[in-house]
Amino acid sequence: MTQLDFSTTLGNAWFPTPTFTASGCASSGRELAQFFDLATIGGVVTKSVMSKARSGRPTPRMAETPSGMLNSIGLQGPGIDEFLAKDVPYLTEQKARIIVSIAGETVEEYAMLARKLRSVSGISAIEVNISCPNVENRGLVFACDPEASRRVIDGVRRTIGGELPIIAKLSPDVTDLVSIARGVVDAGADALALINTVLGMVINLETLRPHLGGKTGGLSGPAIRPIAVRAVYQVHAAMPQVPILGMGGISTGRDALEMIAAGASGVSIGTASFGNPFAIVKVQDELKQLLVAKGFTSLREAIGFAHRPESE
Amino acid sequence: MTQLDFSTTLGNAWFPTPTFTASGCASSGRELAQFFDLATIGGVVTKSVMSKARSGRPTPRMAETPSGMLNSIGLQGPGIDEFLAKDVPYLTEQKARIIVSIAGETVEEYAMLARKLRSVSGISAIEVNISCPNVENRGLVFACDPEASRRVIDGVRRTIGGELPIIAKLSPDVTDLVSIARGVVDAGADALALINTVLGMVINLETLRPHLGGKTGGLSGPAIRPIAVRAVYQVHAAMPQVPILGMGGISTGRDALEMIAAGASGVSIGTASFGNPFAIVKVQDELKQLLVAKGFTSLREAIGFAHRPESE
Amino acid sequence: MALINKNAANIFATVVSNKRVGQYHQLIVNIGEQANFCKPGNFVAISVGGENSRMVLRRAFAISRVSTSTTVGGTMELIVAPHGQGSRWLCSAQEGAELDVIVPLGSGFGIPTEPVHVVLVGGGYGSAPLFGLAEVLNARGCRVDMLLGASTASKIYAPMEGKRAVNSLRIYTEDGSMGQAGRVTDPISEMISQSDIAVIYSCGPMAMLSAIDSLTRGTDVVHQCAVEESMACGIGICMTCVLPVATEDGSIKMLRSCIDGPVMDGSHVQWDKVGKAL
Amino acid sequence: MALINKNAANIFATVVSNKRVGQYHQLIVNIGEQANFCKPGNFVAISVGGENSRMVLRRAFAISRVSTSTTVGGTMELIVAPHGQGSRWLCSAQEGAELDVIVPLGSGFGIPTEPVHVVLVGGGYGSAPLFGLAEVLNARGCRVDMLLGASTASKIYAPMEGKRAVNSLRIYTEDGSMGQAGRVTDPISEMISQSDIAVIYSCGPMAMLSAIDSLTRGTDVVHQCAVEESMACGIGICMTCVLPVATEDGSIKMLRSCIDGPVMDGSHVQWDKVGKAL
Ligand SMILES: Cc1cc2nc3c(=O)[nH]c(=O)nc-3n(C[C@H](O)[C@H](O)[C@H](O)COP(=O)(O)OP(=O)(O)OC[C@H]3O[C@@H](n4cnc5c(N)ncnc54)[C@H](O)[C@@H]3O)c2cc1C
Ligand SMILES: Cc1cc2nc3c(=O)[nH]c(=O)nc-3n(C[C@H](O)[C@H](O)[C@H](O)COP(=O)(O)OP(=O)(O)OC[C@H]3O[C@@H](n4cnc5c(N)ncnc54)[C@H](O)[C@@H]3O)c2cc1C
Ligand SMILES: Cc1cc2nc3c(=O)[nH]c(=O)nc-3n(C[C@H](O)[C@H](O)[C@H](O)COP(=O)(O)O)c2cc1C
Ligand SMILES: Cc1cc2nc3c(=O)[nH]c(=O)nc-3n(C[C@H](O)[C@H](O)[C@H](O)COP(=O)(O)O)c2cc1C
Ligand code: FES
Ligand code: FES
Repeated sequence: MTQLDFSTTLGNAWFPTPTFTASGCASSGRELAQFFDLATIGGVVTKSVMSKARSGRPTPRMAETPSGMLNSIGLQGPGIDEFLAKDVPYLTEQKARIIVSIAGETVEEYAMLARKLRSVSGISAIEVNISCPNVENRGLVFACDPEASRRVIDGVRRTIGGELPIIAKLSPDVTDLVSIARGVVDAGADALALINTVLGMVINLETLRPHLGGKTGGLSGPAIRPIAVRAVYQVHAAMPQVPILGMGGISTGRDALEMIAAGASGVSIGTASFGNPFAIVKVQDELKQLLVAKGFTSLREAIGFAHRPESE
Repeated sequence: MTQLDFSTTLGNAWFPTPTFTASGCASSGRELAQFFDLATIGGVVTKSVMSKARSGRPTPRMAETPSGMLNSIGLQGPGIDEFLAKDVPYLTEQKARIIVSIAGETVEEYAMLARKLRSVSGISAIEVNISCPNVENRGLVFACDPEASRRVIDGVRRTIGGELPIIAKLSPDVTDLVSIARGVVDAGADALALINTVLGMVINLETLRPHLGGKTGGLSGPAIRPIAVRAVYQVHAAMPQVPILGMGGISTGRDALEMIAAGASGVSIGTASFGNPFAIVKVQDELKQLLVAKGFTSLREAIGFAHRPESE
Repeated sequence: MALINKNAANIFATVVSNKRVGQYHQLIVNIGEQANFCKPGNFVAISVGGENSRMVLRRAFAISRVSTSTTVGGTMELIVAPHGQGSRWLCSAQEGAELDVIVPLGSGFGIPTEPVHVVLVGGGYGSAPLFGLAEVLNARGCRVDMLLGASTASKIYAPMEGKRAVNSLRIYTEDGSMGQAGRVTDPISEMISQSDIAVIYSCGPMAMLSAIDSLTRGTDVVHQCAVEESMACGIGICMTCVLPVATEDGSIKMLRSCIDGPVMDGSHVQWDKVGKAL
Repeated sequence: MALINKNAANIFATVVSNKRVGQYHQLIVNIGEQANFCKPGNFVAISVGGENSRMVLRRAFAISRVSTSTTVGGTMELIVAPHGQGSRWLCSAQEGAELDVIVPLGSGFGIPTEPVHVVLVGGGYGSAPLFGLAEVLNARGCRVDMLLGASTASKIYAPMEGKRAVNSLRIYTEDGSMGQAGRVTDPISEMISQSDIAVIYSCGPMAMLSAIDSLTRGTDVVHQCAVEESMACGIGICMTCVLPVATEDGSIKMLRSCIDGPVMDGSHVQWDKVGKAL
């Protein structure tokens, strides 16, 4: 096997491999440690943490759909303080690289979370999940509103200072993804995470009512991969200099390569881990082999390859 | 089997059954006539016709995806004059109920198409496919722009007069589907068709370039069903009085019932016909049986059932 | 070293046999060494639909019994009800077929250290894990009474050999087609008041578990129940399978039934809050 | 009465046998009465992946030969290359398996009314439909020369019994592992100039068909080729499988290769415009 430089960067954060967990799909990391060494993957993206403990949405919280699933977890979690006291030390001890995902209901909550994270050591980057309802604006999801998205990232950027890279995680459920991406980059995001789940619904055939406790849920898994690849391609075309953490239905090395060729600098694996706890390791191994087989000497050369003219 | 009233209405058009072909997925109808009698289904929605003949997008025009497919046909077709001369007479002769789908690149093109259809007999309704690039506005898709959507429907309504029902077909690729739906209803749409395909992309692993000739394509099939059900549910919740032709990934009677419970008055079957030419007949039969098994005496009772409080 | 999912391994396991029993299928699956780690109450998570499957999630099944002394290596028994696409696919698995299994998962039933009097209550295929449990309890010298219920006879799973480890077995069907007509919960109150029952072990539909909880409330009887919630991952990473449970500090938390369960203390589960927002 | 897809039926057809031949699989499938309607050049569309498949589209395969006099009823032969998931699934189909097939579809090769001299050119599995065609032409008294090519020996499909109907057979492989080293198109120019060839029938990769077109251009030789474009439906309703073809009025139209093909007049296909916007 020829030498392959498999490393990647998101903002100023360096990672030895480009394969990450997806937020909300690896819990605190402990649960996966029985299956593989957390230090061997690119990094763990933690589930989105909020300021206070949350119990989330009522059950049922999931419905399987063709080649995908809906979830309506509703950001159940321990709150930032317990998270910092328990989860970060555990991951640090495992020598895992950590990307902390934060979520809030107000611009101020995001800034407050950033403030708490500012001085914590061992964190590689912050992923800002802006697919949350904005309580200050009729529950309209931040990520669906260019101005609100911008303000969240601006608040986090000001609070956190210049060190820690900020990855803004966007929703595909918008008319003009590129303009939202531009807005958050202008506001200080160093990288983008694309895509969060797509809003969906399943009707229960017994009750003939929405199946999920939360009625609607987020669609994930292979079903949405073409949407995710398109989103990454569109945004990379518009802003080739901005690194993208690509996700949505990745479960093989081929899927990861598609995403990287479309413009992603790294990939997160979510739903695939539910079906196969080793999914991330598998994607990582397969991707490495594929890159070598295609004659790449570094991951970097493959990023955005699909945008080059065919003649090359 | 108890007596079931399986009929439905879209605006003032009446149909004996609620199962239709989806535009662009049944060509002129002739191709399916070998498999079933076109008069036995609710109706044939013709492929979107434009003012002039069009040769469409370069090949490859399709890519299979998990539980779905992408297409980039680019509205290949004969143009309205040949369509009226050949396809409408054929379908009329078959005693099929006809919903003509029209598409244009300018507001004026839609109005012109409506003018040509106004006096044609044997047409039950017009479906206005507004998921087309608006050449007068930077190629921005009409359906993604509330104002442009409204103007198209307004133009068609004024031209066609009050008789023929107008069904506005919307794209799910928008931030606020309900506001677009409201706009076209205010402008004179009698019914809505939900959903058109979702924008997606597949990268070819050999060339590492976009697989489709048109680069991006429209995602259809079971993969998008949860998105379609959500769209129908949202719009029906906001405007329960407006009939909806629901579509997106329907391939069984159960899928159709989901859509109807979410708020659809009828369903179109697209991609499923590619895998099974009898798909519409199958959906129709299964839906009928399911409705009877659940104790409904009319389709009408089931429309929007999912919105009723659980206690009922 | 991992504490959660300890001993769980992802293996390819061969189907040794697949027999239809009433409305269920009894599958014997060779899980080799992993059989040594399985305890009554544990479950497995199985990929369904084969290579080109559109079903992306595993399906959970209780381990009915394990055997470590078979000629083919360690085996486990599953009792599978053909419910939807995934379980039907599993019911059609032929001898020799390979299954992608994660085994074992979840908590096990707590076993009393003293030879006390226990009652095992099973609803439908919920009886499956109770026979393996009965053997362990029986070996501890416990008096084991078993109550099985279902809507109809073909949904009662009660194998001959399983009965050896129980002191008594009563069957209830709602349509009266087997045993007594009625519900499996009917006799419980009387049993509690008339004897010295220390523990009730239960497995079956949530409504049954909740009913048993009402009957044991205010008594000294411990209720250990194996719950069944929709699970996307089975290993604790998705948060879909949660139940409202009272924790030590008195607060109610949404606990994951895949790793904090499926066996839970019935009196801690907040049955009236299941399916509601906290 | 339908004119398009005439005679096509959707049937469940049993796999009679599945043999590996080089890198291909030869499948014999019982299609009963439908065998009577199959003509050389027609194809079939098969559902792949089974009941829970995430593959929503059928796969197209040329009918290699049909036999209406077998003991099991009418059968058809398919030569399948394991390419991606769908064709691999088909290659793994066991004897007795049921396939969901639409048969027959598409246009057939035009058969000359006179006993003329013809050349049949096949690339890879493209040789499959040529043997059935050779039998028909041979019966008409035609002189049938066959040229088969592939990258390597294991991709040459040339069954013994198929050779009976041809007057000559030459094989070309790019790596020289069978027959002559070179391309199947190499000898064509010379053959055209040195003899009275009336028709070339071809089936194989698009690049091969296009090359033959160049060689026949300006000659009197008719070129009937079976094209291969990605097909979503196979029955004319999706417009994915189009090719730019010159029509009678001189205009170029995007014609569907599933119903206006797969057999087309090579000189009408606008090879330089394939994959481009018109
Ligand atoms: C801990 C545990 C132990 C179980 N033990 C057994 C057993 O021993 N025997 C047995 O027959 N069944 C058992 N079940 C139920 C079994 O998991 C479901 O019947 C099965 O998942 C249904 O899948 P399906 O594809 O057939 O149905 P579908 O309804 O098509 O499934 C769709 C989705 O919903 C989930 N789902 C549907 N029903 C259930 C359910 N009742 N419980 C959990 N998830 C569900 C599926 O996992 C799947 O993700 C157990 C479930 C759990 C959680
Ligand atoms: C008229 C016709 C006749 C054919 N005859 C034969 C034959 O006799 N033997 C044989 O081995 N193959 C034949 N093919 C090619 C065969 O259809 C493809 O190899 C097969 O569809 C690949 O499917 P897959 O799932 O294995 O590959 P994938 O690449 O996973 O398929 C993905 C999608 O692309 C389509 N696709 C991929 N490759 C092709 C291709 N070469 N042609 C058309 N569609 C493709 C598939 O149908 C599917 O929808 C024929 C194709 C056509 C159109
Ligand atoms: C059960 C579940 C929980 C999730 N929770 C979060 C979350 O807390 N924060 C977040 O940003 N994204 C969350 N996501 C979205 C994923 O991180 C990811 O963007 C999406 O699922 C697409 O990737 P996939 O198809 O690989 O799962 C969640 C997804 C799932 C399925
Ligand atoms: C090949 C193809 C062509 C289509 N052409 C049109 C079209 O011409 N006009 C239109 O309004 N929708 C068109 N559609 C969209 C369908 O009518 C339908 O809205 C969509 O495919 C979702 O339904 P389905 O999942 O059942 O296919 C097309 C879809 C496909 C797959
Ligand atoms: S099933 Fe995923 S956390 Fe329990
Ligand atoms: S494959 Fe659908 S039109 Fe030819």
